[in-house]
Formats: sequence, C-alpha cells, structure tokens
Amino acid sequence: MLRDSAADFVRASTDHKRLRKLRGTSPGYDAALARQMGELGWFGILVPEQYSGLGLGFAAMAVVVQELGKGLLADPMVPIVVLAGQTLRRGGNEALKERQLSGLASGSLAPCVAWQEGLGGLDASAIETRADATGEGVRLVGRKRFVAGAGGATGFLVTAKSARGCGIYWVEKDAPGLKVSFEWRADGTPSGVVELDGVLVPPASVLTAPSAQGLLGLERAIEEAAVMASAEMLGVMEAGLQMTLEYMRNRVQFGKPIGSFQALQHKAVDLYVQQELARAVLGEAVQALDGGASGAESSMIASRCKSRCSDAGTRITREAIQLHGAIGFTDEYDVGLYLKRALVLSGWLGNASAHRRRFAALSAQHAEV
Amino acid sequence: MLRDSAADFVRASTDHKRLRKLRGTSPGYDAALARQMGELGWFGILVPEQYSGLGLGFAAMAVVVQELGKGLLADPMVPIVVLAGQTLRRGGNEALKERQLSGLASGSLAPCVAWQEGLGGLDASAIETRADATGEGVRLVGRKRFVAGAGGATGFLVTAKSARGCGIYWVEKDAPGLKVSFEWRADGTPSGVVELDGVLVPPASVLTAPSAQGLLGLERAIEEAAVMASAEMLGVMEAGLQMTLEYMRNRVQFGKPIGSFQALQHKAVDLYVQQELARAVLGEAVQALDGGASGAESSMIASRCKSRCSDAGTRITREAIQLHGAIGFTDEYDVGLYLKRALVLSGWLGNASAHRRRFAALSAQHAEV
Amino acid sequence: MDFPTPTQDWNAMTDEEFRRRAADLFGTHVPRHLCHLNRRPRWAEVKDWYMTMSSHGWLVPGWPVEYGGMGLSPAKFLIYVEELERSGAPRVMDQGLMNLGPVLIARGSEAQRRKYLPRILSGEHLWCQGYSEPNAGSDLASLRTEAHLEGDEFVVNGQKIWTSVAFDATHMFALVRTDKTVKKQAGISFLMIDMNQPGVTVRPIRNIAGHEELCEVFLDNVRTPRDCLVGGLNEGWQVAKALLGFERIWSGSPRQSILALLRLERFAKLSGKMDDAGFVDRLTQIKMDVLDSASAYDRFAQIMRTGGSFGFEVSVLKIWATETCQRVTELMVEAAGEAGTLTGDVDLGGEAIDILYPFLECRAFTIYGGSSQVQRNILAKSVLNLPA
Amino acid sequence: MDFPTPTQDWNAMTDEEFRRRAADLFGTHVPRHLCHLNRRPRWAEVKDWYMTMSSHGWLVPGWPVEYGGMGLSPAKFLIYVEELERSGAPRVMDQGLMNLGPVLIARGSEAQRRKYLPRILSGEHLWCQGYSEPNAGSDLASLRTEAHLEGDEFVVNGQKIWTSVAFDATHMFALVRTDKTVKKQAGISFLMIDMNQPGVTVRPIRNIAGHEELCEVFLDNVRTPRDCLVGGLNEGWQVAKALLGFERIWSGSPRQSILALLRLERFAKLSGKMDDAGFVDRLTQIKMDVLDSASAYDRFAQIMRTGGSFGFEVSVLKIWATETCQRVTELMVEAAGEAGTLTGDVDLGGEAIDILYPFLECRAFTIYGGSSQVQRNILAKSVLNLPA
Repeated sequence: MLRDSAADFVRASTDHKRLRKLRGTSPGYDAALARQMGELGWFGILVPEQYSGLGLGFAAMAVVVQELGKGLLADPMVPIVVLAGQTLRRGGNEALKERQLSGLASGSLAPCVAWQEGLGGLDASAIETRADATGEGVRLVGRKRFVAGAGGATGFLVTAKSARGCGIYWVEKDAPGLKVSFEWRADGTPSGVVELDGVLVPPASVLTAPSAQGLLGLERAIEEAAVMASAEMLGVMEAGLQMTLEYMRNRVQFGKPIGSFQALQHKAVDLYVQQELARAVLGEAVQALDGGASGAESSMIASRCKSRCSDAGTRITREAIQLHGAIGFTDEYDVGLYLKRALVLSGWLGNASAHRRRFAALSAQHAEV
Repeated sequence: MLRDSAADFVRASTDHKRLRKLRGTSPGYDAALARQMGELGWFGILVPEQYSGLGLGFAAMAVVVQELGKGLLADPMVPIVVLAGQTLRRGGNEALKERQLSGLASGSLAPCVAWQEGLGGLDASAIETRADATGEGVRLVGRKRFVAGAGGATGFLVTAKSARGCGIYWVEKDAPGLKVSFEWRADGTPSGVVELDGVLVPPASVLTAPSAQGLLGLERAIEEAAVMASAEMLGVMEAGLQMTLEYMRNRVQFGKPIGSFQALQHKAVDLYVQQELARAVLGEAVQALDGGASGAESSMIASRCKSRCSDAGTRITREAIQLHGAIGFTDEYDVGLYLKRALVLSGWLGNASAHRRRFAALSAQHAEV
Repeated sequence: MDFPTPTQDWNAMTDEEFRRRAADLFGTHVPRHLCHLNRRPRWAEVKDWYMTMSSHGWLVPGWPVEYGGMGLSPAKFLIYVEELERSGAPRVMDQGLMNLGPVLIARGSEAQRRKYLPRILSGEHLWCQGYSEPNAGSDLASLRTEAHLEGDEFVVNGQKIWTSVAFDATHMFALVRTDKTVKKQAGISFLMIDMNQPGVTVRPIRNIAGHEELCEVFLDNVRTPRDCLVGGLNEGWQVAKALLGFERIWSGSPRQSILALLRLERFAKLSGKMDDAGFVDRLTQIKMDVLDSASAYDRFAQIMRTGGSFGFEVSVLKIWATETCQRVTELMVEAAGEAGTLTGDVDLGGEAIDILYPFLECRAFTIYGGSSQVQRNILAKSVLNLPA
Repeated sequence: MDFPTPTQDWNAMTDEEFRRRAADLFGTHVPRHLCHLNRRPRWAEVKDWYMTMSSHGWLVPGWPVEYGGMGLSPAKFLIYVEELERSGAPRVMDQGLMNLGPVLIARGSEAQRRKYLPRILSGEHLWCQGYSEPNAGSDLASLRTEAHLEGDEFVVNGQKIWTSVAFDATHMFALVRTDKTVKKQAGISFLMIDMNQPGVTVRPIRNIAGHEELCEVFLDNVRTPRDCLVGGLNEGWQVAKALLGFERIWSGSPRQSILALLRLERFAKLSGKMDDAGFVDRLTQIKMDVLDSASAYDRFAQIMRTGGSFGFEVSVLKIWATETCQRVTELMVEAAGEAGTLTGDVDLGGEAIDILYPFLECRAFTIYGGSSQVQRNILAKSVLNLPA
C-alpha cells in the first residue's frame, strides 16, 4: 500500500525539466513536493508515535525511498528523516527531541546533521570542531562539510569535541556566528559547508553531552541512513536500467533493434545481475535493522549493502550511457540525470571503497573476538 | 630466419601426446629434442662468442622462445640459457664461466640457478641459506625451492649468505651433501627442491664472492629471464587463442558456428586486445634489454612486461576453456595444456601481482630522485 | 516392490527441532574420511553412507512420504540441505534421487513408480543422466541418439557425453530422438535404459584437474522395453524441462564459493598475506561478492520457503555464484605466487592446502548445467524482454 | 588563390633538431591561458593561435608542401604531434586541416584544391563534419539527408547531429543520399556546403559534462553548387572511408589517459591517498594499463614511422585507450569519496582539481569515432576472421 501510494506519487510528480531548473539552486528540491510528502506522512515514517510519527520500520521507509528514487524525487528525505531523525531519537535531551521530532514528522522542521569535515570519511570522531565551555553554554568553532539537505535545513545537529569527548549540539540556521554556504554536487543539488565562528549553544540545545560514547547514536544513524540511501540507489538503478532496456528495444540500427545484438544483451544482463544483488543485500540489511541485529552484525551488513548498492548504481547508470550511445551523453536526455544522482548517492555516507575498508576492519575485530 | 627455423622446428616436433607422457617425470622434457635445439645452436644465442656462443641479443632469443612456446617446447631453454647463462656471464670466476658457458652453449651442460626459498618471492637477498667458511672453502647449508630446470640440471648456482653478504656458488649435481627432490607444477614439469646439508664449495667454484653487491648480476639475470619467460608466454597465449578461434569457426550449435555469436566474438576480441598489449610491451622490454637501458628503466619495463604477459596469458588460456565449453575441460583436449603452461609461466619469476608491487616500489624510488 | 512406511511427520516439528535432528543425524553418520572431499567419490566408498541414510528414511528429503521420501516442506527442505552441506557429507549417486525420482512421481506411470522408486531407495538401481552429446551441448535439442520400436522394445543407437559417474551407474535415463521429421524439440523421448547389457560402453574422460568423473557412453543397438518410456512418445523435451526449475536454484548455491573463500582465508593466514594491505583489499572485495551471492540465494530460498514461485530470474544466481567462485580461486592462485604453480597439497608451514585443484575444478561450473552464456541468453530474452 | 610557398625542408633535419624547433615554436606561442584546457575552445579564443601557426607555416604537418603543408614524413609527423601535445595547446577548428584537406588532396579536383585549401590555411573557411544523423549513428550508411540536382545546384534537405562546434563553422562537408534506389552505401555523395545561407539552422546540444560543443544542424532546402561535389556522384562512401585509416590510430592515442593518470597521481599526493596501500595497488595497476596503452600505440607508430602499414588491428588501440581512460577517471572519483560527488574545482589544501569533469567528459570516448562495440565487431570479423 505504501509502495502503491509512493509509486502513484512518483508517476504524478516526476518532472525532469523541473529537476534541471532546480540545479544549482538551494534547497535543490521542490518545496511544494516536499510539503506533499509531509502531508502523506512520509517524514514521520520512522518517528515514534510518542513524537507524533507513524512509528513504522525501515522496511516501510525503504519502500518509499526506493520508489521516490525512481523519479529522482527522494532528495530531502534521507538526510532529514533518517540521518537527523535517528540521531535525534538517540539523543538525551527530551525537550529538544520532542520539539524537533514532532516538527520533523509533520514536515515543518528540517533538521540536518553536520558531522563531516575536511575531505569527509566515515570516522565520525575524526573532527576538529571544538565545543568550548563558557558561562552561558558552549561555543562552537569549526567548519563542517558535505552536509546533505543543508539548503532547506531549519537547523543543524553539529558534532564537536571537548575535553570530555564528542557531543552533539543543536544550532538554529540563523544562529549568530553560523554561516552556511554551498558546494554543488554532480546532480546540481547543494552540499552544505557550515562554518561555526563561536556559535553559542545554551544547555537546552545540547542533544548529547560530550563523552567517550557521545557519537554512538550518530554512528548508528549513519549506518541506517547509508542503508536507506542504498534503497534510494536501488530505485535510481532500476529506473536507469528500465530506461536503457526500453531504448534497446526501440532503437534500430543495421535494420534491427539494438537490443537484439547479443553482445549488448549480455552487457544488459550483467547490469541486471548487479541490480538483483543490490536488491538482495538491501533486503537483508533492512531486515537486520528492523530485526534489531547486534552492533557488529548490523554494521557489517550495512557496509555490505552500501558497498554493493554504490557499485551497482554507478556501474549501471554509467553503462546505461554507453548502451544509449551519443544521445546518452547529452544533458537533455534523462539517463544522465540518473548517473549523476547515482554518483551523489554513491559518495554520500561512504562509497563502496570506504565501506569495504570498514567491513574489513569489522571482520578483523570480529575474528579476534 | 631464426623465426622460420624455430617455427619449422615447432611444426615438426610438437607432440602433445608425448607431453602428456612426460608429466610427472624428470627432467620433464624430451632429451632428444633438447639435443636438437643444442645442435641448432639455440642454447648459445645469448652466450658471447668468446665462450663459443652466438653472441646474439634478446630479440633473437625472444623469437626462438616465443615460437617454442607455441608448441609447448620451450621448457629447458629459459632457466638454463637466460637465468643461469646470464648469471654466469656476470660472475667473477673466469675459469668457471669459460667451462660452464661453453658447455651451456653446446648443450652439453645444463646449469640452473637455485635462488628462492620458502614461499618464493622476488627479493633475491631474502634467503637463509648460509655459506660458512672452512679451511677447504665454504660449506653451504640451506634449502632452495622453485628451481626451474632442476630435473635435467648438471649443477646449480646456489645463492647463500655469509657475514660479508650474499655470494653465488657452483655445486655439481652429484656433490656430497646435495639432495634434489621435486615438487610438480601445474603442467607436470618438475620444480626442484635443492637441499644443501654442508655441501663443500672449493674456492674454484665460487662464481661471485660474497659482498653487498653479490647478487646484482643475478638480479639482472632474473629480470632478463622474466622478459624471456614473457616471450614464451606470448607464444603460449597466441597458440591458445588461435586454437580457440579455430574451434569457434568450426563448432556448430543452434545451426551456426559459435564464432558467429556476437557475445562470444566480443569476448574473443577482448582476449586479442590482451595479446596485442602483451606483444607491444614485450617488444618494448626486449628493445630496452638489447639497447642497454639503465637499471631503473629496464627494471620497470621488465616488471611491466612480466606483469602484462602473466595476466594476459592466464586470462586468455583460462577463457579459452570457457569458449571451448565442456571439451575444453577435458585433459585429452589440448587447450588445457596451454592453460597449465600459462599458470607455470605466470608464477615463475614473479607473477603479475608481484611485479606490480615491484613496479610501484621502483616508481616511488624514481619519483624521489 | 513396496515403499517403506514413513517413520515420522517431519513437517510437524519446529524448524529448530528439525535442524537439531538433521545436524545430529548427519553429524553422527557422515564418514569422517569422506568429509569435504575434493572429488566425487566412487560408489564403493559411499555405499555405506547411502545405505545408512536410506535405513533412517533420510535419503530423499523431497519425495512425498507415500513414495518413501520425507515429504519435507520447502522450509524444512532448505534446513536439510544446509545441515547436509555443513556436515561436509560426500556427494552420493544422486541422479535417481534428485532427477529421475521427481520425474517418475510427476510424469511416470504408477507401475513405473512401484518398480523404480523403491530400488533407488535401496541402492539397487544407480542412475546416470544421458542428455548431452558431442554435437548437442548448449544446443541440447539437436541431440541425435536415436531409438526406434522393434516389437515391444526400443532399440537405441548413439553416443552420450559428459555423463557423470556413468561407470558406477546401473541405469541411465536418456533423451533420445524418436521422430526425425518434426521440429527438433518435438521428436524427443525420455527413456530408461538398463546399462547392464551388450552394446553399452562407458569410457571415462579425465578432466583438467586430473579426475575421472565424466564419461562418454556409447549405445550400440541397446534395448529397452517399451514401458521404459516416461511420458508419451515424443514428449521427452517437456519431461526434461519440468526438471529444470529446481536445478536452477541449486546450481546457484553459494556453497562452492563459500568453501573456496574459506580456503583462501586459511591460505592467507598461513602465508602471512593478511599483513599485505593490497591483498586484504582484494580479499575483502571478493569476500563481499561471495556474501552477496549468499544473500541473493537466500532471497530466492525465502520465496520458496514461503510457498512463492519465480521464473527465469533465478538464473542470476548461477551466473554470479559460479563466476564469483572462479574469481576466488584465481585470487588464491595469484596470491600464492610460486606456490600457486604447484599441484597437490602445498605445505604452508605445517598445514597443507591444495591451491591449484579448486582453480581447475571450478572451470567447469560456468560450463555445465547451462553455461554462463546460455544463462545470459535466457535472462536477456525471458526476463529483460529484449528482442530476438 | 595561391598556396603559400614552403619555407623549409623539414624532413632534411635530424629528428632531434626538428623536435627542438617544434618545442621552441609551440613553447613560445601557445597561449598560456588556454593550455591543458578542459573543454573545446571557441573560435574567437583560439583564432590568434591558429593564425600564428598559419603564418609560421606550421598549421598542417600532414599536407604536402605544394599545398601549403609541411609535408612531414611519418616520423617527423609523430614528433610534431608529440610536441604539440606536450605543449598543452588547445584544440583548434581542425576538421578542415585534418579531414577535408586530405580528402581534397586525394579525391578533389585541382580547382577545388585551389579554391578551398588556401582558405583553410587562412582561417577564412572553418569546416565542420556532417556525418551522423539521428537514425544513423553506428549504422552511418543508413543516413537519410537527401540532395538532388536542380540545374547546377544540389538542394539538400535533412538533419545532421553530433556535429562538433558547428556554431563556429562557416562550411560543412557532409555525406548525403543522392540515390535511394540502390544498396545504401552505393547511393551516398560527399558534398561541401556553405553554412551562411537561409535554411541552415544550428542548435547546440549541452552534454552531460555541461558543455556545448556538439550540435544538431538542420538543412532545409539548402543549396550548394554542383562543383561542391567531391569524388563522383554516389561515391561519397568511398571518399569518407579513405579518411578512416588515419583517424583510427589518432583515436587510439594514449594522450587522454596519460593526462587523466597525471591528474589522478596529483590528486593522490594532495589527498594523502599515497599512504593507502590498497589504493596504491589499484593505482599501480591502472598506471601500468595506461603505460601499456602507450606501448601499444608506439608499436603502431613505429610501423608508420618505418613506412609500414597495418589494417583493422589498429582498432585495439582505441578500445584499450578509451576504456582505460574511463577506468582512470572512475578510480579518481571513487578515491575522492565525498569530494568525488562535487562539481567544479575541488580544493585539496591549496591546490584545486576538477574531479568529476574528466569522468563525465570521457564517457563520450567509447561512443564517438566508432563505439567500442563497433570496433569489436570490426576486429572479430576482419582480424579474427570469425564468421558473420
């Protein structure tokens, strides 16, 4: 049912012309569509009922995100609902959680997480942003990068370090000392650069007090978001492959549809194999998240999932260009949009290589136990 | 001319039935054929005229070895002529060189180099065999492995360590304290395990006295042998691919020769591309050896050559099995013999991965200069 | 002949209980010296194990209870297979169990079932499969072995090839041409043939790994009674096709690549390769390929388990599982360097590993049971709907 | 119009001397701000550079001296190209220099040569190539743009596509259909067309890297004099084919992959990736792929240099060079992680590198100039002699 309504939404709302116009603009997605998604309750899928959400699981979330991915419409969802939402859920500040999560569920608030710095990477604790204690609270100093969803963010969950460890701090988007600028991603959506020049965080805005375990909740949320980004990637690769197969059935050269050439058929089959592997691993990862798998187990399947989906998604959409030939290389033909979205989803929250490394490290730890 | 006579020899002498019979026997090649090659002067190609050789270059050697490779007949050549011959040439013991090189050139002597230990590897100085000084000379204690050509060897050039560094020592095959046994390689040829239990080497049998630079000549000979093994590999892959193309032209399934199926055609083309890359890099490496390229330059092209040829040779012969289908999987069909020879040549003197590592290390040194 | 009476309703057990029973049974009876065997064992070696399983009623998980099988539900069936594989049990003569049995149950006459099924269970009849011929490999329907009726007997002439362990078989079921005047698929019949008669010649074929498991079988005026025809005359193609669905999921099992991976990891530890970051990177990639192969298999197994069905898309499994398995063995040979050129067990400081054999053996996986190319043709046409 | 008089016999020089001269000339005159440009520059940007080269007599290395070229031997020609590439010179409007010029010299009339060649040298005529059409890509011979004679003029109707920099061209040479009643290759003619007339519409096409270099060109009752026909009527296919041999070796040049590799190595140093052994392993592999591509290219270049000839086997170069180049850029995007998702110059501690552009740009290399698939078809048939 959720799949049907998401598919209906995608059918009604997919508009690649609008998408092209939104490139290089902030927030990079259509606000009216995001509002509609809010009305459909999708922002609340993962939010517990106590915070006015639907309290559903990742299986439901994955279905919606995958379908939206087919229409390249998922953009505001995963950064807000999964990465920020799940980080908030695991925070220790009940009043802040109440306010932010219920706002998130209704679509009125759009919190985002600003956790990466420098050249990125999966180690959430490898940060230099400082939280310096003062009389009124703490002051944040640092520079965050690769903040997805930053264009429409109503505020940021910022990670910072102090003597006691890492903590997570809530900062409103118009807080004094905060500056948000953008780098532009392959698909034309903005990636936030958040500069914090002594931003004051009062005690009421501390989501997670600094400690050695201060980022555990975020780390789990990153894993969950990586799996949901993989679900979006599955939708993207499905649409990219469908579009390519359709083209192969119809494009005639040498008096035959090019889809009848065996060499191209076998290329297409290899892409289909990758898609089905991605589907299978994603399914297993979603089950693990919903089934409350243990830390190491869920981390390993999450990394396997993000790794396969990133590889499969970029490979399928890249080879889709080749199978289309010259027309696939033009900006006006839609298949390139899918390649670019795949590039963005691949790199966000760790690409295939990064997750292979993580998987290897987890395997080694596991073997030692 | 040399190519023609080698090709004639291969046409007249190729006999895969005989090859199958020789498997698991020592020396693993046909002695009568080796004698013929000696009579044709091929063992003397690289030996300087002063030692009764032909004093030709690597281009000539490569031609002969490549042609012999096509008939799987090269086996005694590269270990003796290139690896042992070139090690001898660079030795400091003129009387020993005179005796061994002229015997080698005439085909009456078959010296082999025993330089590797343990699990092998390209670092010639990573050895544990000791040369302990005594009154009558030195005594060798150690265990050598992966000695190609050991089955028919008349003696061994053994590397060993002492306080002054590594040296190279001549040991007759029936020297007291020497024990030669065999491990069997993929193609049924023997790989020598040479155990030295206090073998006495008189001063007259020291090829290269121990020093910090004692193995430089051997290291260069290893590079040269690696390039010549690549020439043999080129012949092996050429014959393997030819045989496969021939099969594809003739084998009919679904009413058509399987070679008319586009997916198989493209697979065959990819193999051909690899073959031609191998040919090009080999050509460049041979030119570098003959042109007296500097140390680093010739080392880098040698590694590039062995790496490409090892990869191309194993890949082509491996996929040749697949393109043949079930018949390719049988022992009685010849294509499997080519795969096995390719496996042996790939692993001998460093496979593709080992030479990639070496190339990377050389690149890094080069960049630092 | 009578069918054995069922001992128990296995499907009534919980999964956990059934798994425990299976693990117990296999754990107790699998002959140690045949565990995780590199090669297909001879009948004489595995006969005792076969008979033990038979006497416990555990020989055929899939046949209905009334014919002496366990009648397992798909879920229990999978547990059975998983535990059997975990136990390292050797492969027995299974063409009768896996293929002929189901065919007779689905398409045979009651008389055929009564005659043959109990003799499979008792080990009296050992079957081999006569499908491929020298000129009918990927293009199986072009087979030329002929049978014609003389009175109440078919007389069969021709040659079969790639017949596994035919030298141990007492009987062969075969596809033969019974009508040359029609479209090739329409003139084929499915016959059962007693191998113990003049005119049957079996020649083993040595494979590139050095083993003799495959055979050529020559049929020279070989006779078989008319009632050894399964299904109608010229309906053999349909009879054979009915078998394929089942085979396609089994042939996509990740078992072989998991075994290869475990061997590779053991090799890596013994040889010190785990300290080589470049190698570990490649090992991790292939390991994830193997695990993803298992995930994909589980996805289809889950569909089976819950009573669902699937079509040709299951071919994805075999393509990926077999090609991944090959890449695992290629990485091992490459990582082993000089040691990767040696045949037989290679000593790695106390422990020995055969590096080359798995590499050679698995070359066949992408050829048999529908080559990777044939699987891709099927997927392109039947699943991706690409034009012919 | 007269041809410029030759200034010097370049072939009489030693290779070293010629190389020095070339390096000096390019080094002095290549405009700094256009060096190693990411995109194809507009004519207005490169006009001065074009005219400088022209005035020095260095614009066309390949044409004979009598037509204003340098008349270089193959060996000198290669040195010219190597030094030009080393200098980082931007690509100029070169269809007249590279393609039309040689066609006119080989197949044109003396009148055509006298009229058009000097105007190419002077920059008065800027040519574009009208070959592909929406329904004639890989299958070029199925083109449908038509021309028929009306008195002394051809009237041309149709549409061309993937025409590079048509917006800067003054003229187009095109393949057009002049006979619909015969086999498709046999009804094609090669025409020269003035773009400055009603009925010619040029529409730039934005590519996935965001640049506009390719165009659609609509021809609506466009006219061109009868003497703008090159070669005989309906002989256009032969005229066009004569050009291809040359193009096949240039399109297999390792230049693009070497540039991509240098960029990747610079990225690796700046980003600290050289400390990552797993990455270095992959970098080394791709680096050797690039160097081997150069070795293969050199092998064919040597054959040319020594006056030899080769056939379709040269297609190996384009397949390997372009696919390798793509893999280099894929490795860079992957290694860059999050930074690999950003467009434009990415700051890596002071130095900036555009990571995504080369990845996107080189997607076209395996499509244009005979796609990788078409090249494989050619090799399979013409070199490997596999049956149709």
